[in-house]
This record gives sequence, C-alpha cells and structure tokens, in this order.
Amino acid sequence: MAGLDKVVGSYEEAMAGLEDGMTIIAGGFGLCGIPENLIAQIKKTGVKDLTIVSNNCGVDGFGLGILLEDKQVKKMVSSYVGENKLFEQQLLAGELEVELTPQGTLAEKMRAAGAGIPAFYTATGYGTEIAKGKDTREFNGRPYVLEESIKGDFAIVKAWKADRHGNAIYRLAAQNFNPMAATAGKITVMEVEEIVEPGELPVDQIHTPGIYVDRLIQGTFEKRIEQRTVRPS
Amino acid sequence: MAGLDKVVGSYEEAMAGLEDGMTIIAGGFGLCGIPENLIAQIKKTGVKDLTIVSNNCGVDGFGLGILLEDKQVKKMVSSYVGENKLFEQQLLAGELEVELTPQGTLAEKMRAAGAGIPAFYTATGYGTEIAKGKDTREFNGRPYVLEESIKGDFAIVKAWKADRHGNAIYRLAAQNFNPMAATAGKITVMEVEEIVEPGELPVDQIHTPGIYVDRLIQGTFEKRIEQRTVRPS
Amino acid sequence: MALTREQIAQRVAQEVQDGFYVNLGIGIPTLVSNYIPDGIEVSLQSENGLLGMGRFPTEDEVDADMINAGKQTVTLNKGAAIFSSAESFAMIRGGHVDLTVLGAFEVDQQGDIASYMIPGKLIKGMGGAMDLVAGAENIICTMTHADRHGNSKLLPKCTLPLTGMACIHRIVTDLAYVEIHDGKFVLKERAPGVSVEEIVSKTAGEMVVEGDIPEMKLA
Amino acid sequence: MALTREQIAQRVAQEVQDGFYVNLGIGIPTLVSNYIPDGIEVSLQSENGLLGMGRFPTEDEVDADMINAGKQTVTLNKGAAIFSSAESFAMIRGGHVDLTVLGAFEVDQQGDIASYMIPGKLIKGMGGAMDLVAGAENIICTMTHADRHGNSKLLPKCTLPLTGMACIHRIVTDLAYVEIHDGKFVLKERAPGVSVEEIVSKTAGEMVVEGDIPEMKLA
Repeated sequence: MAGLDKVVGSYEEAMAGLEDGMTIIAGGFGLCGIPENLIAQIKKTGVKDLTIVSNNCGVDGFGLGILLEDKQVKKMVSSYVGENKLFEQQLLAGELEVELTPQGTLAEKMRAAGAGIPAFYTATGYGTEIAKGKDTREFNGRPYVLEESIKGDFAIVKAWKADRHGNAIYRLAAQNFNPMAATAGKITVMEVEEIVEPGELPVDQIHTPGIYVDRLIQGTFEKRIEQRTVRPS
Repeated sequence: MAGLDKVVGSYEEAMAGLEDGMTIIAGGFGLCGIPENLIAQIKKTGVKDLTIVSNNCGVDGFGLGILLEDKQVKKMVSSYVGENKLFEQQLLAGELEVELTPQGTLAEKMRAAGAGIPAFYTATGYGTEIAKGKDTREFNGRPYVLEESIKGDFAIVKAWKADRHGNAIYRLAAQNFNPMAATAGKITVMEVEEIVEPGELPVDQIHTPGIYVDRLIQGTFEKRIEQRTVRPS
Repeated sequence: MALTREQIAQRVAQEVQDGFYVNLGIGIPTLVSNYIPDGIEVSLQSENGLLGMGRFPTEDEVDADMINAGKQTVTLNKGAAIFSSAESFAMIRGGHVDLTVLGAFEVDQQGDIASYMIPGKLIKGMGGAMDLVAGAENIICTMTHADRHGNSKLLPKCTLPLTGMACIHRIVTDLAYVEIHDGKFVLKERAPGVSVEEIVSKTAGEMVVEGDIPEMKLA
Repeated sequence: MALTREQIAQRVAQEVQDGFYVNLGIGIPTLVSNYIPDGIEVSLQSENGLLGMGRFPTEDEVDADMINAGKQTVTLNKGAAIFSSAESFAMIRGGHVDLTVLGAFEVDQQGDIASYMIPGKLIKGMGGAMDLVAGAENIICTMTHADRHGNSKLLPKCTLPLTGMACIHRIVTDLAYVEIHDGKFVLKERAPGVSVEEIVSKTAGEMVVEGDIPEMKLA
C-alpha cells in the first residue's frame, strides 16, 4: 500500500485494529451485498462487545448471524432483525440489545455521518416510540423528529468492482446500504469481486469514490439467497 | 405522454405552467451542464419576479444571464455570482436581490428538499454572516447552524442521456448540481442530448431515477466554455 | 360476503392510476400488482433501491444480487433503475411515490396506524414502514376488518405502538372501503353482500354512514 | 527576501504527504500542484465534483463537460472519479479531504479567516470556501503577510466578514510559516533572508517567538 493504492494483502490486514467495544457500520440488505468475508474475519478475531449498525443481522450461520455464535455482539442498530433463532434467544436472555431504527432514517444517519451533518429532521417516527426523548420541531406546520448521525470505528462494505484507489461500482440491488456505510467509518474496509487498475472504470459511473475507502481486498463470495422465489419458465 | 413516458413535444409544453413570482431550481455549475434551452424558453415566456436557485447566474448573454436582460429575476440564491455586468448593474441599482449561500449548503438544501428533510445541521458558516438569525446547536462540543431545505415550483436540469421514463445519466463534470436540482422541483423538467428507449441504459448506472422527472425533452446545445485553459500539445 | 385477500387487492388496484410510482408492502399489498388494469402503466418501487420491479425470475434468471425489499429474488422491467437505500428513502420521504399500499394491525379514526409490533411477541422491527407512512400523501391500508376473535381493527384509538401518526386516510378491509375525515371513519363502499349494520358493528371507532352506501364493483 | 508566489507554493507543497486527497483553492494554492515531490502520489479534489484532477487539456482534449471549480477546462488522471455537488461537499464537510489550501484577505490569532467579501466592493460570494474551512481539519492558508499599503493581514481580530471561525491553524505567507496555538500566532520558520524583527513588525496580532527561528528550506 503506497500512495493512493488501498489494496491490502490479507483479511487479517483488512480488519487490523478492530478492538473490543467498537462500533461497526455494515453494508448489505438481508444477505444481499453483504461483506461476507470481512464478517468472517471479525468472527475469527474474536473481538467482543461490538455495536453493529446494519439494516439486518443475517441468518443463523451466515452473514452477521455468525457473530452471534460466540456472543461477539452487544448491540444491533437495525430496522429489521430476528431472521435467526440465535438472535431471538440472546435477545430474550438479555444478552443482546437492539435499537430499532426506521430503514430510511438508518440509511440517512449513515450518509449524514459521512457528510459532516451531525443531525437532520425527518417526519419518520413522529408520534411513535422511536421519537421518545428526541427533539421535535415544526416546519411549515408539520412536526418532525431530530435524528443524529451514526459513525463507526470501522465500516465494512462489499462492492462488485473497484480500482486500486478504491473507486467502486456496485452490481444491481447489491448496492443498497453499501454506499452510505462506506462513508461512515473512521476506517472503511471494502471487499470486492474484482480489483482493476485505475483508469479501467468509467469516471462518471463510480458509485463510491475512492476517497472514502481506506483498505481494499478481493474475495470470493458465496452470495447466499434468502428467499429464492421463481416462476415457471 | 402516457403512462411512464415523460417526453413532451415542445419547449413551450416543457415549461407550461410557469408563472410570475415562482421559484426555479436550476442545475449546472458556471456554464457547464446548464439547461440552456429551458432557460431560453423561460426568457421567451417573459415571466417576471422569479426567484432562481442556482450555484451561479451565467454570463452576459448566456445561461441564466439572459434572464437579467428583461429583468425577469427578482432574487438569486447562489454561492457565486457577478460574472456578468448586467448582474452587477441590477444589484447595485437595487433591482436584484442576492442571497449568498455556501456551495455545499446550497447543494444539500436542494437534496434535502427532494428527500423530505426540512432542515439539517452543518458547521459551514457558523460564526459568519450566513448564520445570522439561524438556530445553532452543539453536537459533540462543536457548534452547528440549522439550514432549511429549498424547494422549487419548477426544477430545470440538463442530462446527457435519458430513457423515456426519465432515467438519466450525466456526462463527466456536467453532473454537478443537476441530480439534486432534479429532486427539488414540484415540477421537474429535464432536457437531454439524447432520448433512448426504456431498457437501453444500464439499470445500476442511472444517476437520476425517472421518478423525479415530470417532463423530458431532447435539445441541441451550444455548451459554451467559460474559461478555456489549454496546454501545448 | 367478506372479500378474499385477492378481492381486497382487486379493489385496491382500482385506485392505481396511469403513470403512478407505487410501493406495495408485503402480504395483500403485493397481490395488487396482479390486478392493475390493462392500459395502465405503473412502476413498482421497492425500498431496497429498485424502481420498475418485475416478476419473479425463472430458474435461469435467478441472481443473488437481484432481490426486492421482501428479500425475494425478482426481475426488473424495461426502464427500471437501481440506487442506494439513501436514495430510495429520499424518494419515499420526499413524497415522490404516488401510492403506497401496506397492511396494519390497527388503524384509528385519527389516522394513526400500528403495524410493526405486538408487545410480548418478538419485535422484528419496522423496516421501511415508518418512512413509508410518514412520506406518502397517498396511502391505502389493507387489513381484515376484525381479527380472528372478532375484535375490530378500526379503533377509536390504537392500542399497539404506532408506526405513524395521523397518516392514514383510506382503508380497504374485507368488509368495506373506508375513508378517514375529521377524526372519524367514513363508510364509502360495502363488500358485495355485506350489510352496513355488520360493518358498523365490527367497527369499534366512530363510523359515519351518510346516504346510501354502494357495493364495491369487482369486475 | 520575501517569497515569490511560486516559492510560497513550494513551501506549502512540503506539507503534502503520500496518498493525500487535496483541495487547492484558486491563485497561489493552485500552484502547489507544480511542486509536489516525486514519489508522492496525491489526488486533487475539485468542488464541482472531481477527484483525480489532472493537467489542462491540449486543444484536442478540450471538452465543455470537463471543467474544474475555477470553471477552467481540465483533464483527469487515471483513477479519477466524478460525482455530484452534494457528494463533493459531503466529502468536504465530512472531513474526508486530507489537506485544503486556500487564500485569505485576513486571518486572526483565534484562527478566524476572512476571504470572500470586502464591504463596499462587489460581493461575488463565498463559493465553496465556507464549506472548505468548516470541513477540513488540515488547512493551510496562503497570503502575503501584509497588503500593498503595508497593513498586516495577521490580525488580533479579523475586520472583514468571516468565512469561518476558529478553523485556521497554519499559514504560509511570503515572509513566514506561522501556526496558531491557544489564541496566538506562533512563528515557526522565516523566509530566507527575512528577519524575525521584520516578521513581528508586520504582524498586527500577537506573535510568539520562541528560541531560534529557522529559515525555510526551499530546494
């Protein structure tokens, strides 16, 4: 790694510096576009008491779900959880804390963190439990809730292709939370299916500019499907 | 125009409904990526007392500058103006009002308007004239200014290619303010260099999804250059 | 007779207009896409970042990178676009989606809706529902008029934790099409063969019945 | 002797580190790119939405869709990226740019900077300067130490409308390299042949001079 080249040599190096008690922002929606191998590496390090900010928490045995196996997660900040039994068990046993956050607010909190916006107003959640203890204010006669940005010690994201500088493109619906997550980490680690040379990607078609990416690694992906729905051909 | 097809038949139709006193959000940076022909159409309609939200106000005889010729503009909301003599004259004569807004705040105000965020906090401008009369608040020990979103009766933008549904791609640095402006109009009008059929643009490379675009028209563009800087070949 | 799930979807589909961008929630709302009349072109929005969502894929078309907000594999129609979750909810929150259809546990006569959480049961989360109800001006809520025990779901005041406040104006149940005006339910249409009396008796909130209430037309 | 504009740029370039993303303002800051040492790879950010800005184009390469924040035609280097103004300022405001270099009319010992407006003259606007000074942790301000009339630009308190408050910590002038600590200017380096006395006499604000002040090294 020198100059603008963000490529690291191993998954160990990719997640170096991760410590107990840290906050991790993760891209992905369900099992789609998740940084599978970075999650596996987090499991391998055995760090504990993590706060994980991610729309979902994977399933039993895959995705963020595997971090529950050794009780590495203290708290999840998510919009929708509980697709796995282990999650339910740990939640009911009081071993796991969940901060439910509306999906759009969650995406915007990540973007705001990356964009230097400490807080923003949204109508989402006004008058609900989500708004309890939060400031509210009227604009043009409508009440809004003040939501604060959320930054991670690490952000882990998955893209399709990136050049060595970290300029990245996502494929289809695997984009989802990844672009915002990529901006919200003090250290942003990206794994991709293919690393290309600078100049190979069209300059005006980059989803995540390399300035947000600190470490880049190429991996192989299982890409498990959560709900395989098909029609007869 | 039927279904999701946004294509209109003429520039008259494209700007139909524009009235005196309306607010227009315009894309473009300097003379790059400006909706040249939509601006010309606004001049042709002769509407007056416009508030125009745009990073700049064109030059004498081109871009938004031509709307000054018949004194159609009451107020400019911009980050940088005065590249034209007419502008200076009308400003000094008190015929034109200017609300200077930091460039990043201006871009974010447009985005916020489109995104249902009535206001956001930014450190930009804290302790300066820009912050006068605005709410301020500390987050993590740093003071921030509350900035409100800015919505237009019309938004006028220029893209490179769009399909008939208004899914659009910008070319190179002609992107600039256009994507945010496109989201911030009650009626968003887009002009492009080329209209293609739905399905011709790559689905994961769309800059402005068609949902933001109400009217679409194909035009021809002069694309004047403001500062032609070259090196010997 | 009470409407089937398919018939509820059929009635909702009548509210879809040409050129609409529509977000359909999970369950009955998803069925609405099957009943959109010929000659009407709409684009389906999915919260995870899709416009122009199409049918399920064939076995050959299945792509792990191509799912909808229900995490189901899907395809796209021509003229589709894909974008980030932030952009998706900018659209939703900013009021750009023309029609949102979603289910609920309870709706009250103030237009409050409860749809994501039953205390005591496992809380899975609100997903995008809170953003959807806060962002859309045009929402249709679909549900059965009463639960399996006969308890009304159209209440004077919601008892469950809210998804949104004062945001629902239109409800299609298995018994009726109901609007909310000035803090009251207003009966607009009856399911074929269902009496006004039955509807009123199964509505716990205040229900205004003015004039003759027509039967729904289901082609 | 006082530094030339080129020499100021040369001194600033010494602060650029390998792998930096750098935003260079108009004027002297632009010249900095000419003095970045060999073996150091940087990416230039331009507010209108560019990373990896390159040289001016040849006549053949000129493209009206390819300009920088100064509205000049430019080219891109390999590994460049283009994005919207909102994304560009997300980067700037969010502190992702490693170094920002910009000019000023005045800087005071609290780190306040005035750079966009002289009352009585035509106000052209702050462009992206207010976002840049608020967003960057690492800013170098370049200017002449005093104006043509000999009036110091390093003041106890800025007199012109501010671009930003308490955001400048480092200044390179034609006479000196100065830092700001605890509400005071601190003299770090002298231009070759310029005396500490001259610098202090041309500094209206409080200037701390501790120990021997070395001359700048300009290769």
